[in-house]
Amino acid sequence: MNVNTWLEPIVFFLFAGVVLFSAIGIVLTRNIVRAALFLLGTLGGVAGLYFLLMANLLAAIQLIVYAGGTLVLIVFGVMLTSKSPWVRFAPSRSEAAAATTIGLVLFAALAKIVTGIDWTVAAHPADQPATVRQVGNLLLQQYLVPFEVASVLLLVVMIGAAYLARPEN
Amino acid sequence: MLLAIANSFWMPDLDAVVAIGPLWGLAGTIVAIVLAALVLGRSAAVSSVITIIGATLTAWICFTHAPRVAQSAWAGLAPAGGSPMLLVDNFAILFILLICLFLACVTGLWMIGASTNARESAAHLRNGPEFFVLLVGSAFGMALMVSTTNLLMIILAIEMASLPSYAIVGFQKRNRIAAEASLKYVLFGAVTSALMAYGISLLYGFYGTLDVNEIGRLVSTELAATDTPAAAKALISVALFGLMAGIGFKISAVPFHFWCPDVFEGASIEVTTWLSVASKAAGLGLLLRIIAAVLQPLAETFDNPLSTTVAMFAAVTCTVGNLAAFPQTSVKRLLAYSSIAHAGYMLMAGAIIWQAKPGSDVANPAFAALIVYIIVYLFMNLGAFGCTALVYWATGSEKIEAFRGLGRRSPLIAAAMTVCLFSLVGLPPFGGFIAKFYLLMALFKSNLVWLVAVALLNSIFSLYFYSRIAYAMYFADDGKPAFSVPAFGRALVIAAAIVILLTGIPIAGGLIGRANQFASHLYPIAARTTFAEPQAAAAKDPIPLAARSAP
Amino acid sequence: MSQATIPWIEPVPEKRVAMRRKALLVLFGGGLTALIVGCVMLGVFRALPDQVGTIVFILAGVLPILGGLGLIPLGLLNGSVVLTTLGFAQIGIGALVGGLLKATPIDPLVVGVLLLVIGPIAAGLAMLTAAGVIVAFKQVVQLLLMRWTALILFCGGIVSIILLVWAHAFVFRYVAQLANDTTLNTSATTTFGGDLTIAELSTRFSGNWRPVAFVLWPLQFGLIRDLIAMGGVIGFISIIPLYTIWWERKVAGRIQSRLGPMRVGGWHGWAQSFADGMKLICKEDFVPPEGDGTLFRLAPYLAFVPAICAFIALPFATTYVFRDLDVALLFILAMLGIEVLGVIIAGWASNNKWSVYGAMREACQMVSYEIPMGMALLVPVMTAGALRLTDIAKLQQDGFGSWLAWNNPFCLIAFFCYYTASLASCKRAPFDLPESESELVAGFHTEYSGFRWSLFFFAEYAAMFAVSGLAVILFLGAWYGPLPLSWAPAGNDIASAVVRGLLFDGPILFILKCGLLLYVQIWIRWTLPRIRIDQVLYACIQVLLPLTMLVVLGSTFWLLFDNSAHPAFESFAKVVRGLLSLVGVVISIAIAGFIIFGFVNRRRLVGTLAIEHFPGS
Amino acid sequence: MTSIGLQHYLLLAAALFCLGILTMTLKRNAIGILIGVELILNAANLNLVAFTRYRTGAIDGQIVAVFIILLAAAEAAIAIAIFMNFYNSLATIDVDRADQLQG
Repeated sequence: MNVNTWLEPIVFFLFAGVVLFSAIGIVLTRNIVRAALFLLGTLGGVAGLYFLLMANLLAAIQLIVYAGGTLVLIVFGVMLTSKSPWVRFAPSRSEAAAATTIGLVLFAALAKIVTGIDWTVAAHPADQPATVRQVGNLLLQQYLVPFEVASVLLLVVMIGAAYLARPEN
Repeated sequence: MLLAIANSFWMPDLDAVVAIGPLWGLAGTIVAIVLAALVLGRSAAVSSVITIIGATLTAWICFTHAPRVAQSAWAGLAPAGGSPMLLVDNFAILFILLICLFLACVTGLWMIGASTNARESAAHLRNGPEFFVLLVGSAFGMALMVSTTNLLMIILAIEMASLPSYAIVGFQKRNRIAAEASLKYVLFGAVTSALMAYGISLLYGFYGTLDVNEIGRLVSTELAATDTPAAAKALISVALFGLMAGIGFKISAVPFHFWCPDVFEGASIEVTTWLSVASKAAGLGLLLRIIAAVLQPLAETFDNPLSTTVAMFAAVTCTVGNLAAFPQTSVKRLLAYSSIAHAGYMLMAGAIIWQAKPGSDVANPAFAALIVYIIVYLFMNLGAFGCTALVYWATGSEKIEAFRGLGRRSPLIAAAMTVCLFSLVGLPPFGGFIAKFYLLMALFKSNLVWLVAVALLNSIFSLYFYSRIAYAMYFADDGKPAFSVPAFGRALVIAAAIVILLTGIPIAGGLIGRANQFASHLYPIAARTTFAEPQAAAAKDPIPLAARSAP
Repeated sequence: MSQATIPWIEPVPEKRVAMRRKALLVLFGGGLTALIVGCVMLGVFRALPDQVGTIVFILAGVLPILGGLGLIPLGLLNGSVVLTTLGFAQIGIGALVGGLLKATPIDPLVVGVLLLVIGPIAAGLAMLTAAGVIVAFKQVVQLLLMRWTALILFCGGIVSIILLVWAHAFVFRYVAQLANDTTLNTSATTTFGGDLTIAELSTRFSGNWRPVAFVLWPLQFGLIRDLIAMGGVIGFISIIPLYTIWWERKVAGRIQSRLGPMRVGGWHGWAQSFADGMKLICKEDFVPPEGDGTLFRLAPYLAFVPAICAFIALPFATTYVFRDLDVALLFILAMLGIEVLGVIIAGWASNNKWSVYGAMREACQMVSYEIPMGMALLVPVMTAGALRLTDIAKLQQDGFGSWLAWNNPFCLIAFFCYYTASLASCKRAPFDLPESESELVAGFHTEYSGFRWSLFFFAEYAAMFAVSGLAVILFLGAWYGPLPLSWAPAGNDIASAVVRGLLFDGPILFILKCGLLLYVQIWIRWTLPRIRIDQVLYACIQVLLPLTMLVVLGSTFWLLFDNSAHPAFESFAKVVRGLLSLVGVVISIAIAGFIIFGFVNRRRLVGTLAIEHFPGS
Repeated sequence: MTSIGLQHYLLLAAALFCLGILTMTLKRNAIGILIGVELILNAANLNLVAFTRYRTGAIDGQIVAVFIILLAAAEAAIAIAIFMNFYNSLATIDVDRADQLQG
């Protein structure tokens, strides 16, 4: 895949715009369903950035697990736990102002740190997307232990969540 | 024949698979509970028995492993050409042993609760298999926490320990307080784990590796070479703050402690007992591993600000825990704050940055002291919570008023409770004293005198609220009738009290000796990180891993 | 007669007249403005010196993008296709201009003429045409509804899309060749060959062919090719539902012993869907006043856009694919999974009890059926060892016997499981609980009308086609015919190409196979009764899930012992495979027996009343 | 036009992180807080993948990202089960209403 030098910025800013727009939307909206919907924008935009970062498999996983699974779960949770669609909540002015200040300061600090470091490139930027086979081999060899632990984790979580969500008979 | 098939694929080294035996024990217990529930039907009795058997079996595996591991250079699982994922050395084995022992004790406590027909245990009885799968699942996570130095495994292990814990806190579904406790727990846990993920991503990016030992080496070479720019230092601080948020959440160190009292009060008492000890022990084990890997190499090269930071955290945690315990009327909540305070004491050990001379067999005194402390703390808390549980099941209340006249109504329980309480304060004839003594000695040796003063002052504070319970038991009789408790329960708390008495003086010397031995296994980690490459897979590995170089 | 008292019914004729006036104003005004801008630009570019030209050029790159970014949400929220398309077009133009800036060796004046002059003029003409259609709406409708028009449109549409795709494939291949051509002076720093410049390209063409270079130049960039190809996709997706709906109504009619649509458009109601479409566009655009208006307007697009996106990665033949992703399978599944969000949001935003029930059911159903669906797809994926659909297809080019459905004894069961689960994930009967009209009025789309309502159907039929396409590629020999590809005539002449395309390899075979599976879906819908929601979930979790797990396990072991690298235990492997075959055959026979049992006992199972009118009873 | 490098991605991730923190502090609905957590996890993943492409060259960052996606799913499952449990007893998931336990 030849992501061209001049096309890459355009696509990056497009996706970054989507991500930031929806993330700001999440913060500003007072309707929780809309917040969940904005989260779809963020997840989709991040998936797009993964494609740009040569992580095709990860992008697909992000879409299928995050956007298709976790997000549906969250929306489902919203619907089950709110009495009306108008689940609104308004933080007070002072709270909002304080939080925004903290957020801005935090971002300024992080931005200064991140841009202050000379990120020397240790290896060539990967020009080829990581193939499914590469990721699969790594998962089943070097990362076999986390892989197996994750399976136990999912089993336990499934049992726990199913128990908690089940109606008491 | 099957071997021939196996050879055609990449398989992990058989020795390495055996080396992580204790973890197999716990994972196998989970599977056994699920299978038993599927085959034999959902029976709480069967799953609790399987849990006890599994915990005992795992403890036995630990015992058999310990001498073998002591001989080999290191034991664990380091996959093809990569950093070690699991590091089951004697340090890990000790912690897994403690966790398994405690798991068996908590299961015993659960059985007693179930036999007393308390209202809250009904849900536990009906849904026994789920409860024990979650309990053993969190134990598995804690075992993983103490046996890894890989950032990915750290986050996985913490989640493995946390996610089932959230569920067992809210296990009684009709109980509003339990629901609220689990809500707070899960929200707090999710936030801290997210912070940790962000911190880990920065660490990975900055050092280009996921292995904490490797990071430690890079840190020391980097510091030896030049001054790091301010931005890099800030980045590392942010990253470490994220990482510490995750670990601090598990040990309820102060800025991350808000969940602790609420969760301990809302959860049923077995769960509280479990979380108060096991989760903290595992968190401290992980913290020690990270400190050993990252900070030890720095001990002599520069005056470590991180040591001061950890010391400040420890002092604040300790003081906040003790001060907040003052006005409490619920014993459960009081013990929750006490556990925060004790986390503070134990965190003090993390402030001791100490470097052994190469080749010497002397262990880090901090680690030895901490190991002793955790062992004693386990029994103190088991005893204290066990007594509270027995009183709660008998009287239906966990307020201090319920303890009034306990000295008359149930003298044995009162005696055991007294032993545990004074041991928690750290008074001389009990194990708590020995533990605190070694800790303070270690602090003193490392020139952290102010921390010693803080610890002593705190112990004096804590005497007040612990003795409030003792006072209620012996001097504030309100004439309620005596009650009897299940024999097994009595045996459990008395056994805990006896262990505390034993560790007090009689076997203290032996204990610190063993602890030194274990600690020395943790220590020379830099020497052991030069692993022999696992030969089987290195050749077959089709992926040329790009050479990583230090920034 | 008094004024209607229902509050949300507006005085329709006035509103429509106002809307029409507004649309005409926008279109005529915009078209004329664009024409004038184009002409002025022509003059400007002739007169200006280079420097100023470049500045104008930069502005021309940035402004359309900004405008487009504003227009798209506006268009989406107002349900206006024109605005949306305009927005996309602007972004495309802006990107093109911005990109051309970086291509230093070309003369900005030339490109400026190309884009800033030709672009506005073309846009102006398009807008004027649209305005003309609105003015002469009745005549256009009459033209569309004339005898044979629909048939011609259908055939013409399909053929032209195939031709278009073929032309794209051809041009793209040619451009790729050029980009890798070492005789050209492209910079050879990357493995892909350098970026082509117009100057280099025009050395390839001489005389009157030189303008071709300008057309080919933007095509070397993957994203531009995708933008163009998306046009083809959207065209295809708009044609498929129109005729599938007609076909479904005909089949339903036959199954219910009636004729189905017969009147509109001549032969057997060919143009029925066009008439329906006209009706839908003219309907009142209703938004429930107590609902969440924004989300209500957004939801149909949330369902429709992922369905289109699935086609980005769905190959129609080896070269007939818009983006040959290496994770194509996962991508398509993800897109089909995201579609559910549109349905949920639609139900939620309607603020209607039935809609919310429908949405909840959809969420349950989709989330549970994704698991057996994905697991069943693991079987061909394991066999092929790839997620790239073209790689999986390549395994099946040796004729009927090499199709993956009978690659091992478990594949056919996996196909059965996948097909069942895909019915549920497309909300098709007998799993159409989210919109079951006998219980929930119309489920999640109760409150929808007009164009938005039709978008849900476009999405549904596109998803039906996509899942059928996956089934065809993964199990039924993809775009290869039942005869081995090696028998195909190899010549380059038209005749052998036609024979090859019709019998051995190509998108026509693929579309035919998909059509067959679509027909089966329709057939099942009109013959099987709808099942209850608890039965739906039971069927997934207690039946399909264990079955697919068994199938995946069996298939794994089959592949494990398919390894002929160990002659030492050849006989052992044979025994194991024999046993596995036995298991597979027994399960297949059990499934077949189950179906036959159901058919034999249909009277008892379904109830008597329906059976009296059952064909063949 | 500038060429896109590591810092662009890191800045974007930092912004996402801060917005996640803001979401968590400003939302009173438990699911809102969970959404904030998802934002931070996405920021972490974006960092990891960007580092993988531009800095380390090995793809283990991507693997970590895969695991974090998995953890996010598991966490959301448990969290939403707990929220529903809470909702069953208090008919709300407003975290300000979780005030039974104090002291």
